[in-house]
Amino acid sequence: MSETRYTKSELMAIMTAKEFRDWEVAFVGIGIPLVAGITAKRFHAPNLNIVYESGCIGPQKYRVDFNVGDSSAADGALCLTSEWRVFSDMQCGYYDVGVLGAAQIDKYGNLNTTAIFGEQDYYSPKVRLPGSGGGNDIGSNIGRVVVMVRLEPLRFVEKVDYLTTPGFLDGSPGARKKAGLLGSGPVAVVTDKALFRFDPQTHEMYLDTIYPGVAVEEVKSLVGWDLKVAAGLKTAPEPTAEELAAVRAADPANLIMGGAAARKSLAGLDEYIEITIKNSGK
Amino acid sequence: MSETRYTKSELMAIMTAKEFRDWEVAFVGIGIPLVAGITAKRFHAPNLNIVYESGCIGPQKYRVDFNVGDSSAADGALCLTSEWRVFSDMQCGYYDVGVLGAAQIDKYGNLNTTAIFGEQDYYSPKVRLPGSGGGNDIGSNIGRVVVMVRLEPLRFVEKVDYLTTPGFLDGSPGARKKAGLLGSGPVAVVTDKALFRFDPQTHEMYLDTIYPGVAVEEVKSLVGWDLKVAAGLKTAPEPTAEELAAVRAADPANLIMGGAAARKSLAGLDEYIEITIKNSGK
Amino acid sequence: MTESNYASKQMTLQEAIKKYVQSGCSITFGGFIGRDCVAAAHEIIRQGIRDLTVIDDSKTDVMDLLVGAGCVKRWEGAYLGYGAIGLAPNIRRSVEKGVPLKIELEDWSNAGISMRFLAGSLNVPFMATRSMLGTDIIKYNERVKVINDPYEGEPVALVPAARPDVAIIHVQRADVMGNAQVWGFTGNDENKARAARHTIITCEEIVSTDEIRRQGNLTLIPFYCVDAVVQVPFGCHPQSCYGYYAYDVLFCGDYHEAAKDRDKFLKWLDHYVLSSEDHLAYCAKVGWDRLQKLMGMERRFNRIPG
Amino acid sequence: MTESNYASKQMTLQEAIKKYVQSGCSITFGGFIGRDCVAAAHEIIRQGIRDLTVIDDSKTDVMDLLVGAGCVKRWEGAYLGYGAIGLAPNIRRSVEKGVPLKIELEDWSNAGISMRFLAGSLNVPFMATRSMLGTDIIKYNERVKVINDPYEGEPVALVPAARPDVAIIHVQRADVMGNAQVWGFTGNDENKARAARHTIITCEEIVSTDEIRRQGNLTLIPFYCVDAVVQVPFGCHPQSCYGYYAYDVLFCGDYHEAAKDRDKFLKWLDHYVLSSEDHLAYCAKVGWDRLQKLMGMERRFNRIPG
Repeated sequence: MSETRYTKSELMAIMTAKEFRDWEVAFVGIGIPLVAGITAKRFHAPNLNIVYESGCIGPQKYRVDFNVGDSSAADGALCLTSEWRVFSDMQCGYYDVGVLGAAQIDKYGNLNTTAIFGEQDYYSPKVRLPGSGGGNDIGSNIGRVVVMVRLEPLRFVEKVDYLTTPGFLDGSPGARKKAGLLGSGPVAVVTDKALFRFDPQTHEMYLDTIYPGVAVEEVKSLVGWDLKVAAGLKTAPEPTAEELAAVRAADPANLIMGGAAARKSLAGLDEYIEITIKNSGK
Repeated sequence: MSETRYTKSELMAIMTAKEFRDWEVAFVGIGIPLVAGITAKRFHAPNLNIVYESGCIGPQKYRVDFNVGDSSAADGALCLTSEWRVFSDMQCGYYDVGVLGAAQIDKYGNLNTTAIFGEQDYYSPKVRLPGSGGGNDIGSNIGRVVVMVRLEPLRFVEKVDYLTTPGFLDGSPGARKKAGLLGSGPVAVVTDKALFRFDPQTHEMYLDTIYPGVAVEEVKSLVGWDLKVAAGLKTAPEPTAEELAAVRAADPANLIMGGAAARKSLAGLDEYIEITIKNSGK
Repeated sequence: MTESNYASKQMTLQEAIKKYVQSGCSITFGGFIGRDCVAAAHEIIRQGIRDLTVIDDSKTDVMDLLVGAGCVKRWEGAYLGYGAIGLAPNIRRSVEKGVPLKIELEDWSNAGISMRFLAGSLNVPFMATRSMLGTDIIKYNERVKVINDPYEGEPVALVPAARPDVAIIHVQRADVMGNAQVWGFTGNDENKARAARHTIITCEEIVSTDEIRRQGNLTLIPFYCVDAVVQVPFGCHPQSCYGYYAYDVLFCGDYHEAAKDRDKFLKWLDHYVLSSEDHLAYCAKVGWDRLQKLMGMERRFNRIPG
Repeated sequence: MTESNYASKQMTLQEAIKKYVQSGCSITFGGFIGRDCVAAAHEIIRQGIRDLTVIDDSKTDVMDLLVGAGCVKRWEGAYLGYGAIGLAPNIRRSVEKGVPLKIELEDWSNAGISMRFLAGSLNVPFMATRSMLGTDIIKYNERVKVINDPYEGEPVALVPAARPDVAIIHVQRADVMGNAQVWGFTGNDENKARAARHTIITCEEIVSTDEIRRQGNLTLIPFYCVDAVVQVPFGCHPQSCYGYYAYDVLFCGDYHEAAKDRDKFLKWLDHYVLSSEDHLAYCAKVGWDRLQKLMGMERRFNRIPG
């Protein structure tokens, strides 16, 4: 796996894109999940419709969004409505797939985006994270949930410090239904080294697909429990040139995938506007 | 009181109009209540805003409405929204005054618009009436409620067959609050012979204002309980020529005040359209 | 709720009613004495559908027809009357005399039933409301539950979510995906479309999806709530359709006069509905010139931009 | 809720904040990372208002400023982060280190807090939701009550109505009566305006009431919910205002970099807020040419008709 040909973020976007199906309605956060959604539309899911929590349904993307309430999230939308309505529509089961990030994930797919306690607790945490946002709602209500998280030390833990977003809770049979949850839980965890899925009986996360050049032992060493490996462990294909081009076209100024460094390399607002308009197809 | 100079309906509309105050928001049903609202706007309440239960807020009336969902109810409205929202806004206390009709009313101002039982009951009534519609909601939630009902035999009863819309319930102190109701209850009952109000202590309806030419005994004979009469019983002024002109201008084809008879006297659709457009000021 | 979102959900009115409206099902209609689904009600009568449970707010015109034609078993709703015009003749005959058959009634207030649709649209089991407290509505309707609010302890009424099998909503414009745009008041339509298991959109005009995208704020019902899209111009006559045609008050008056007598009603029904093959035939009987005049009148007052 | 509806509620931003936002009050802001009330937040900081309880959904930009400036005592909400850009520096310093002071946090999900505003707007004491069940949100937040639905017996969560003292909502257009029209997504704004005891509308443009009447379907907040109307062009910068100007991603990035360091943040705050007399002075510091460019960019993608 050559870090010079593509970045970890690009690889994650491409692997996530494969989880979308054509004609689905996807509830997608801004950032890499959106890049994944746009990429999917260029390949196998041209009729994928994206919904943002600010109230934008089915935008026709002319430019990249930086947050769900950026006016670009509304460009050419099929329906512009309210936050409470799209969350209610989610609760009605209208959204087929959702994509989530997390700071911590446990072996039953429960997520923490609220606080890393460290030596302390919820009230005085080591790191205060953003909180649930729409994450809990996606994990509670959407049919299929895809989690995107880097496979880094202390992220894959036996038990999350704070359970923000339900996966399979304690993993027991029917635990989600007993709690009153509607969606069927996480279906995939996409990382920068491997893709994980969940055992339909035990609801335990297992290694399903490994990326080219990554060793199983490396993956296991980064997971905080005794990780099971699929009998028919798959190896992901290398991203194609077309896939990489699609990912990069979805973020032409590289501000999402490149972050602060890319921002600094821009000459200024004029260059940003120029790049955006040139790539908007409008 | 000369029946040749004005009709009972016209008199009721004019008496009701006086209950509106300038700058109020009025939740008004179609028919005579609306004519009363339009009339009030020509005199002492030019800034009265009218709300219809279909979801129309503050229309600028170009033509008369025949029902709350007639597209004319939406002409030039300040806000076009939903039925559930205007009922919720009512529950928030945004509407100052509401006007209601009824088939039966009792001495505590409770209304029946559901069924006249006769010899039978709710399940097989003598007359099935329309039901609550928004009436119960107006009576439950709006600050001041004005009731319009003709003073005819069997309408003013000791106890309504079916309590559709709450007045002061059993009249006991705090009965409305105990039940969980928000509005302060009915303030006036406008009829074709007299105007009634409610005692602030006992909540019993009393005769407040009698119309010119009507005898107190006639009123008492039409009321099904021992009606109390205000110490300072007032006499209503005769409607002025200006008031009558305003009422008639609000219903130029006379279809609301005149009913089926007026409808038959029209030559046809062309004449109706011509009258409407000529009187619309548009 | 739709099982899948394909590119085109367009079909004929006959096909949509046949596919989604079965005898014995529960149903709700969009509009609010204006934007009523009159053409769809006619088609339900033509197809001989029976034993409907209608869950609705104030739906007199459609209900008086359906009850008179013997299609309805049960009504859960708030208002069946003609406002300024009078009581509903077929409703009265049914409830008072059992002609042609006696319908069951469950009374609600308009706010109460509106909250049932809101709950259904949110997929929550109930909603709280401050309406109906202290009245006989609650005495005769056991599904209104009065509880003490667990936060402040005050009495409040609960109403259960409405979950009709089908909603039929008439709108001004839709695309073939099912994105439905509405101008004027919106009644309870966005909630009915979401509360129902299946939603049929009838519309005055089918427009392109690009046209929908130009005014996304006016899309009241997005595609994913919709199963079928049917173009039915003048589908609300004699009711109004904001921006398209005015209320036909004289036609309604004539209907009301006829409906007072059972035989005259049956003749009216035969002439305008049963012996009219489809909505086009109904329009021809009403008269295209009459419809054009109503359209001209409405556009004088309300003209939809674009 | 307004005490009275007079013809003109127009005032300056200074007047509106002074009249309705007191130290110790609870407050919510409109928009959703876009259409944010940035100018109003600056004025709150300038007036030295303290001990605010902010009840909101995802309001990072405004909150990071207010918390850094020491105006906030308590937060009830769902999300405080910069999405793609990173965590919120002033929020972290406050919660982790108590700098400049430690704010109380009450965590909700976005759907959960949205239902609190919906309940507030309906004037009912609570709403049911299927979010937050089974998680630590409920463990640490006792105001989420899990009950068995009295109709079907299934578990469901209740959330209490939000009733902030003040809502500030920025919209594209309003008239002086307070009718506020919004294009683009609407967030929870129509519910916040109704849930709050007092509502301040800030807007890009004040238009005539006749202009409002031309597109009544776009009036999200009617006059009777509104106490004050303030014209504040570019009142959301560096956030976007749909149809008016685009998101200033580079300015936000610079803010985020500066805010990571307390001293640099205080310099930023002094330059752009404290030593700017009003929003006009802020705009001049940002640069009118920059604002015009953002306006030009937005109008290329979204142009509001009329």
